[in-house]
Amino acid sequence: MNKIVNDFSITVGTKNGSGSSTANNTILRSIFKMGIPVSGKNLFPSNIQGLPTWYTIRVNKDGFIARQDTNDIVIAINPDSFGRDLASVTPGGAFFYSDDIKQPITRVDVSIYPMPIKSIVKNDPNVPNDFRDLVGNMVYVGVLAQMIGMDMDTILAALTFHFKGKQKPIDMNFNALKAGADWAKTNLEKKDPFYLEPMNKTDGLIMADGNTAAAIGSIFGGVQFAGWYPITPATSLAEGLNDFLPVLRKREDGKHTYAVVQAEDELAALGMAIGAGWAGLRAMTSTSGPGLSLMTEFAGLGYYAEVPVVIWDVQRIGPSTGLPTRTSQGDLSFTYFIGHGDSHSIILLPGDVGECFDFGWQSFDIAERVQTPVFVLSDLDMGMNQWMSKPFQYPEVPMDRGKILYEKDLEEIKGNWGRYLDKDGDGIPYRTLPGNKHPMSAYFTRGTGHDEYAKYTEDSGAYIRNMERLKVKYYKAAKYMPKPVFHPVKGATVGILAYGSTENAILEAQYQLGNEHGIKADFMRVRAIPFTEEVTNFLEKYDQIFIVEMNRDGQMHQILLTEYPQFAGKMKSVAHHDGLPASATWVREGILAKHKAEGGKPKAATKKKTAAKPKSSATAKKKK
Amino acid sequence: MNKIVNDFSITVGTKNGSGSSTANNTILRSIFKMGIPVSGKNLFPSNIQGLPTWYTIRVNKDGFIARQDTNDIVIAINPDSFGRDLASVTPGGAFFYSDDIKQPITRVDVSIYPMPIKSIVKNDPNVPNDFRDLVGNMVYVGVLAQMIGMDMDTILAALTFHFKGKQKPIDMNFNALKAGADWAKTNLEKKDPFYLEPMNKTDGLIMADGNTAAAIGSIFGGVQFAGWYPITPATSLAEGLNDFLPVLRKREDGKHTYAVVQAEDELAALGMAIGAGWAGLRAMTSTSGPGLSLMTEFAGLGYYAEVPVVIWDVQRIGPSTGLPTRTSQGDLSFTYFIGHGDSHSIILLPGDVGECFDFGWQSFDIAERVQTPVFVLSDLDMGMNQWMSKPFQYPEVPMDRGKILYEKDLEEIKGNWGRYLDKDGDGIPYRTLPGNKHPMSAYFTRGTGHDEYAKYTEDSGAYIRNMERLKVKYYKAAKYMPKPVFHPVKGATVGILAYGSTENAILEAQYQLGNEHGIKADFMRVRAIPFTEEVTNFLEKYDQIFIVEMNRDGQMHQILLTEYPQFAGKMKSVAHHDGLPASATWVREGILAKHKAEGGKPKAATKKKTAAKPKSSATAKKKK
Amino acid sequence: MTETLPMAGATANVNLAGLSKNDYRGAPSTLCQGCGHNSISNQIIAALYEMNTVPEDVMKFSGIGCSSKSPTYFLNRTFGFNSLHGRMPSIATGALFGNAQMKGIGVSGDGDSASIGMGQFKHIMRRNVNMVYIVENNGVYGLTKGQFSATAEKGLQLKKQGENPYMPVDICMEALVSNATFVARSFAGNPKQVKEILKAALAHEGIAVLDIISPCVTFNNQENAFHSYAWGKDHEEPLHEISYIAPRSEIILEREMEEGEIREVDMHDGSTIILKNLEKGYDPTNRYEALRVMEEAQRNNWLVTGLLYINTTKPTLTSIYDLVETPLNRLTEADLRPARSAIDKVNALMF
Amino acid sequence: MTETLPMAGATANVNLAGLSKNDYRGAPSTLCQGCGHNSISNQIIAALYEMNTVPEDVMKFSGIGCSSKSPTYFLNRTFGFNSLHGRMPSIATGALFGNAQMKGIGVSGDGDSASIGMGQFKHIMRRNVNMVYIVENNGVYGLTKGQFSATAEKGLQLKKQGENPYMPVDICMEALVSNATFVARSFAGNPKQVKEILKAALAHEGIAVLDIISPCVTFNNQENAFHSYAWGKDHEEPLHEISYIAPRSEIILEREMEEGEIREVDMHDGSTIILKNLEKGYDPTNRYEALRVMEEAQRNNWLVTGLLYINTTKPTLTSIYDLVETPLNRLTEADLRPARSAIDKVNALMF
Ligand SMILES: Cc1ncc(C[n+]2csc(CCOP(=O)(O)OP(=O)(O)O)c2C)c(N)n1
Ligand SMILES: Cc1ncc(C[n+]2csc(CCOP(=O)(O)OP(=O)(O)O)c2C)c(N)n1
Ligand code: SF4
Ligand code: SF4
Ligand SMILES: [Mg+2]
Ligand SMILES: [Mg+2]
Repeated sequence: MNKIVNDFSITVGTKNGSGSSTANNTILRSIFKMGIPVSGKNLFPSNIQGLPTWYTIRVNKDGFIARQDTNDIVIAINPDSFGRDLASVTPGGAFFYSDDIKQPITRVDVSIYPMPIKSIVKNDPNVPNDFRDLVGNMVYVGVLAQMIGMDMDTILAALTFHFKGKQKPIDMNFNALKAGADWAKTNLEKKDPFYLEPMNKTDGLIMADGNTAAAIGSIFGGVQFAGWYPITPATSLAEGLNDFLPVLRKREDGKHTYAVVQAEDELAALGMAIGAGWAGLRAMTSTSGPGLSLMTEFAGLGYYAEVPVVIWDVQRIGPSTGLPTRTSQGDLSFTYFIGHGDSHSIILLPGDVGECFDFGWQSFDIAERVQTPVFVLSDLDMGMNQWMSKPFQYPEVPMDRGKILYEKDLEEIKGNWGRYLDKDGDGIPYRTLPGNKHPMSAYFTRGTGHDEYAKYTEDSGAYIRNMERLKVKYYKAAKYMPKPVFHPVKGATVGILAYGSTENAILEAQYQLGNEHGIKADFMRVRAIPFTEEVTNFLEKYDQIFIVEMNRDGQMHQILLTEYPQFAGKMKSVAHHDGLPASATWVREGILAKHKAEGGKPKAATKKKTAAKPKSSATAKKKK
Repeated sequence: MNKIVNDFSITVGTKNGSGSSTANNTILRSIFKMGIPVSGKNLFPSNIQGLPTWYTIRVNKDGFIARQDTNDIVIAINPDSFGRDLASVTPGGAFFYSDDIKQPITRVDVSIYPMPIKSIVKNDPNVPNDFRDLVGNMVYVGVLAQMIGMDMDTILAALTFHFKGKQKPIDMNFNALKAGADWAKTNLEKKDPFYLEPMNKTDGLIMADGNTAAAIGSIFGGVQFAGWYPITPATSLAEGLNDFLPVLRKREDGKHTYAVVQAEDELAALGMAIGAGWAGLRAMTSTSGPGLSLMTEFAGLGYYAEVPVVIWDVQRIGPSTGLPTRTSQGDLSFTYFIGHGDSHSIILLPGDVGECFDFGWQSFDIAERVQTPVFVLSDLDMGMNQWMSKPFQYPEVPMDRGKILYEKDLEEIKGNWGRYLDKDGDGIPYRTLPGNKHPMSAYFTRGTGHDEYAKYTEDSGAYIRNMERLKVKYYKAAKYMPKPVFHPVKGATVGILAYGSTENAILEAQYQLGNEHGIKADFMRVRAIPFTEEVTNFLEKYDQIFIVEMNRDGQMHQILLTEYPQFAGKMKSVAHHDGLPASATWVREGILAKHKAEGGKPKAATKKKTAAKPKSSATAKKKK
Repeated sequence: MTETLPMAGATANVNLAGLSKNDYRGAPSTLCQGCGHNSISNQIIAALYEMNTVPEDVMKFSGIGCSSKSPTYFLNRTFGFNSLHGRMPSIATGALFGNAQMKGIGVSGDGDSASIGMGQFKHIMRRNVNMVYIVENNGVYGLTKGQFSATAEKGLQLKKQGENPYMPVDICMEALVSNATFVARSFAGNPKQVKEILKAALAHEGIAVLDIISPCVTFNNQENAFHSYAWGKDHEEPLHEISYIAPRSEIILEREMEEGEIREVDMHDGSTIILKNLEKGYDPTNRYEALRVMEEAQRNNWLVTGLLYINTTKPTLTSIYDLVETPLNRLTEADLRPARSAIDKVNALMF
Repeated sequence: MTETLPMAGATANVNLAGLSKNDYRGAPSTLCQGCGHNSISNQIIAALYEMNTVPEDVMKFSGIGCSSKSPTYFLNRTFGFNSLHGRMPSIATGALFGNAQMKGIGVSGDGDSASIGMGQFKHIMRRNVNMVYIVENNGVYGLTKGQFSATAEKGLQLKKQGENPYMPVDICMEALVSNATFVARSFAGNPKQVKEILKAALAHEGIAVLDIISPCVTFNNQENAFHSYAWGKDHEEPLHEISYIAPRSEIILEREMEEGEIREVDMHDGSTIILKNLEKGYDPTNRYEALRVMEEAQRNNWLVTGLLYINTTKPTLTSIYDLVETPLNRLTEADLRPARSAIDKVNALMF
């Protein structure tokens, strides 16, 4: 049997609320610390305790760390999902299970490893009764570690990090883990082909989740006000602010330069943030779909009254309450058209954890520069899962507070200004902030019709002028948007356009399409709407562009159609909506299907792998 | 000077809350009763008392009754708008004003008629002090009547109708009117060319506003529950229900078959309607933009849980609060994409008051048949202004309650059903209603993920199946949609596609383009989304199609681009957003501009009018 | 002796409606072990069973939250609507017009009703909709993992949330001020009282608000959750990846409470609730008295339980509308569409 | 004698802030002649003038409605935000973080606060935001032409609306139950009292709720509006095209009220309001007393005016957050962006 080294997936099936996340994170982190590209995805139910939950890890030496559809190694701890879990192992794979589950083993094509978790824990006198289940999870980590060659030192490092150096829990957990490893060493015979071997491909990288990254990025952006309301999967973003603000914005005098307010609902959350943004604070809110729907009216006010505010939407799947713990890119067209009447939204589309950090601070610059709500669309996969990432980069540009007139500015121009006058021809007017002592500084903000001086008016001409200026402002704001990321390949004849968390899956699919199907595709990951000229040029260039996204209706495709009718004929929608983090399989198959439908003739899959592989995004970025 | 007969516009400038609407309606109705095609548009401020307000009447023998941009006759009663009003008269036009306004008359190119309104009223001993302003309005009606030849009998008929036959107010108002007429007869010399002459072009027609029509149509549709919250310009729709339900659904036993509930806000209004729709009632709500924005989350629930409900959006202009008393077609793309996640809305687009009635009842049939929220997008112009219309037509088809299983049905199939099973392949499942006594009838409705049996699930497969079925359902529902209205002309080479209240303006523009600019255009008025095959065929047919609408962003154009990318190249957006009812001028100029931009060469305007004029919509319909 | 025996055979297990307790059950609960909400579900099942209610004569409603999930776990044979967060009241209001003879049972949470749902909660009281409105009150957002709700007491400390600086919303006072016609408070750990109050509430015509304190054993457990293990504190998690739940037993009073009795109950988090039953002479028809008692309870930090207020004179919403006998959702075209002749009448009204 | 003369010249017309009354005015009102809201605007102008407040030290807020338009008609030199219907509280809450030294003045309507805005209204009370929250309470929706608001009294009859079947929302009771720290009621027709209460409210640190009965002369005028003309009734309009408004004078008490006094006031619609001033000995620091008085007033249909409750011990929202001295909106990058070194620290925390 050929060894398969650093190229497989592991899935652990447990019960929600059973405390397995420490165990699973330990696996993930240990592999990461072994220098091997890795990702972990938590597939959990919308429930607190007792329902099946899975954690799936992808190990890939080439840096392809999108979720893998197939499970090479499965660890089954939950009797309720045992059958499903066993069935899910790929032929030739490995199946570990807790031996107190007495259910038939129906597979002969996989390596079966029963684990006496309960008895190992019971035999440890240091584990109190209440903690047996919890610590029991460490036993399977130990068994797995032994069987695939996880390094004990990196495991200890992972646990030490996890428990912030607190010795008691570290010891208790590590002991259980070692007991598992020892037991396996003595009792199990390796029958499967999966091995880990140390590499150096994660050197200099960090591991973080997007919500934490977004929170920290926002702090480096100088966030001063956040109004929020709990909702999965956005909650940890606001909680991240609560965690890190006291650390990163600690002052000698113990006073605070910020306020995070848990509002009574999402209407109030955005309302407060708009109030704060209007008053000159860097203000934000974070939510997910249902909350975003509730923010609709306020979003329209923000657009029309031109109030800077940042709105994070950590997307989950579904219309209505949907599946609160599944990922998606399904809020795009809604966000783009949010609010009754004519309106346009600025949308940022981070593609990984590092960009969650970057857009955390950039979004404030854009919101204040353009004086409008900025929506940042992340998703559950990016927001809640741990991703490898280049380290967060300190903002290399100073804060851009946009066009604000203070007392001295007003004195200079003798108080002669109009809140909605387009002085500079870029559609962006000047604003003043409450507390400005200049007697001409004040104006009355409203969501009703107003003229250049913020006075109430129902005049048609004033209405049209204002709305046309807002349109000019929107399209001219493209210059402040993050540029798309371009992943070219040699000899590309078609294009792939995508956004957000699908990048890893698309890079892998791009590689497969090129090397196994003869379809050479350049890949552009769009990072903002309004679109920048790079997007126009990209669409111009190819005869076929596949617009790849995680939703039913091909929402980016829809928006591109409205903005680029001239390219309508060659843009093909590849959309998928299973709620799971993107995998290369559906991207590849989706593109192949559309390519074929268009009469494209992919080459027969070639088995030979070419030497020059594109680097995966995370590892590639490190070098920059 | 040539007489101009039955082809001019009249604008009255008064103060809001001064009671001039009785007077203006009397003018409108009298002209209507003289058999001359006429329309009246109220251009009023978002205020209760004291601000300038205008009422503009278009008289046109050919039935072109869209709002006219120019004012042939102006009546100025309000000192605050006197200057503006005087300036607005077309050269050669007529200017009547209340002679207590002492402001300079700066025009020599118009006929000037001062009217001693105050003194005439003061001299009438029958008018109590408090009523002088009110009744004074009748004096200008009398003066105008005398000067342009309004028929006194039809005026009396109009007043009798207005005051429901109550003699005192009829007499008081008619006396004032006659006093005005008498004074004018004695004291004014006719200098302007405008005359009315009786015709028979309004025989058999009625006059009504769209909100009342919608309310009455809903009653003929069997409405049982309406939840609503006051908002201009939708309020009178719900109030119409309150007015007409007791009349039209009166029962011997005095009991009620319906409930109209004023909710605490729009969230609750739609929530209640969805509750009622779910429980098997014909349920509706009515609102305008800001209310619609607040309904977003519930709209998504309605879509995903498949609850029949009708939502009227009487559109006003603007994002946010905007201009509450100005009209627009600006909520289209928002409604289409309403709610986070993937979703599709069924949208009905009535084009006139008669269709407000028709869609009033048809919307319930569609909502129950398709089991989904149905949005009906009217607008302020249609909803609140009086329009000529063919009489309301009794529904010629029985109610379609859609797929409901009662006790006996469940017995037949032995309780073997699933709420979300697609038995018929049309994507539409069967539903049961609370109160059904069959023990297998109950199900638990939810906005969370559910399987075919309405059970909670987070399974990807079930999620995708459900969402794909919803998509099938949506597109197959096209067959229940009202077909577009087609206005062809001979030898057309281009198409005009529009919707809603712009029809009159477009018919006039269509005529002008054909006869004065040599651009022969067929005109299709779309009445629903999802689009029916007639729309596809129409788009297929021409090299250029102008999509005409009253908003900034060309929202119908946007939607058509997403649905018909294959026609992207030939669809041209003609959009306008001044908040006023559509006029032929902007339609024509908009199309000419786009046509030119595309290299079209319109013929020089020909002055000669052709004999065969297309009938305007209202008069044309009468004959059907 | 034979006369005193229960009826023989299967009938022994059915109620007067001919139904067994199973006919009142729902799907197995997916809530945490020991969650107060489960205990309330059980009492709903028991109360309806004992009242011989036919499940098809009831509609059940909820918003979103752990509490709002619970209608899945009772009354399988009852139509139900698990609606949106905070929006149960409007859904129920509309739905109950469908058949005014049916009774509504709604289950909401403190976050669902007192935070996001405050507006709808207050307005359904005013309308006196004919339903039992249960707030399963645990002071936290269970389903989103333990943030403060608006009923959290001032000074409460929660993991990751810090200290709550606001005064709690008092569900009963809110209901009373909004002129609810039946207001009661109970404690999930006192199942007997919960059941009895439920029965009274079900019998009441109009809105019956039950504020039932229902401990969240998972997220209101910060302080002393691990207090028997010295290293418990060490186990705290900074990066919120863990949600460890020690299996817990439901908090149940060992002995039913007498009228007027005061008793202390230890919670899993180490805190103590002071339960106080209403006095014997207490007159629940006096709104002023009810306000007094609640104000007093708030000042003394007592959890006063029992029926606080009842008013049986106010009409329910559907009766205000004076509806036909036949349930509205059984009416047919003949009832609903005006006769053909009406169209001319209408056109005549149009000028 | 010369000593007692006022200062000579222009200074006679300015206050201690050196400002004239004009500096406190706004645009001309576009509300109806006689509308109670105008009279309140005038008292806001007068109160601030007399308190020597600098207009730039205040922020003004409103929702949507006739009442919510009124901030346009006072304090031209003050930053203001005319927000969304029912959403003034959240806007104000966020905005006042911008500069915690500034005072908020919010004007809302009964529809704005008690109907659509109930949730936000209740929650801003809990948070004790530092602002004066005025509800210009007329029992109707003025701007949308006369529908019932949630504060309309039970049994009120309005043109086209029929009879209101619900109990009114009592703004003061709601505020009190939500632990507002300053609760007062007044009557627009009693400008002296309005002004004095406004001054007290402006001086209060925290949320000060003023429920000011402010007659809508246009839409609360159904019954006897035309009562001096026999044919008045005939004039009613079925097709709602007309909105005729008889010019009306503001309703103003001729004489200030003594403490404890009861007085009847005739309204334009022919109805009568019974005004009752609080007793001399009334203790507004006793929340329980306040509840009692309000319950009593509700039972007797009295409009009790005066300062009902005050609590000066509770911290305001911004003080709970313990902010730096400098207004937050004057902080610069140096205050807001962590130092470059912090990034390594953060990355280290990330594993
Ligand atoms: C509009 C919206 N916002 C937020 C959420 C997320 N959410 C789900 S349950 C919940 C709180 C539930 O708390 P509570 O009502 O007290 O119920 P419990 O879980 O404590 O029983 C929240 C905020 C949501 N589902 N919808
Ligand atoms: C979301 C939304 N719904 C409805 C409206 C329409 N609207 C404007 S003002 C108003 C009622 C105002 O009543 P109130 O607050 O009592 O003020 P008043 O005019 O009586 O002073 C309504 C319903 C709106 N602007 N926004
Ligand atoms: S998290 Fe709390 S409220 Fe939710 S099920 Fe568990 S114990 Fe109950
Ligand atoms: S309608 Fe009523 S509330 Fe509005 S301005 Fe007129 S009197 Fe005042
Ligand atoms: Mg709770
Ligand atoms: Mg009001």
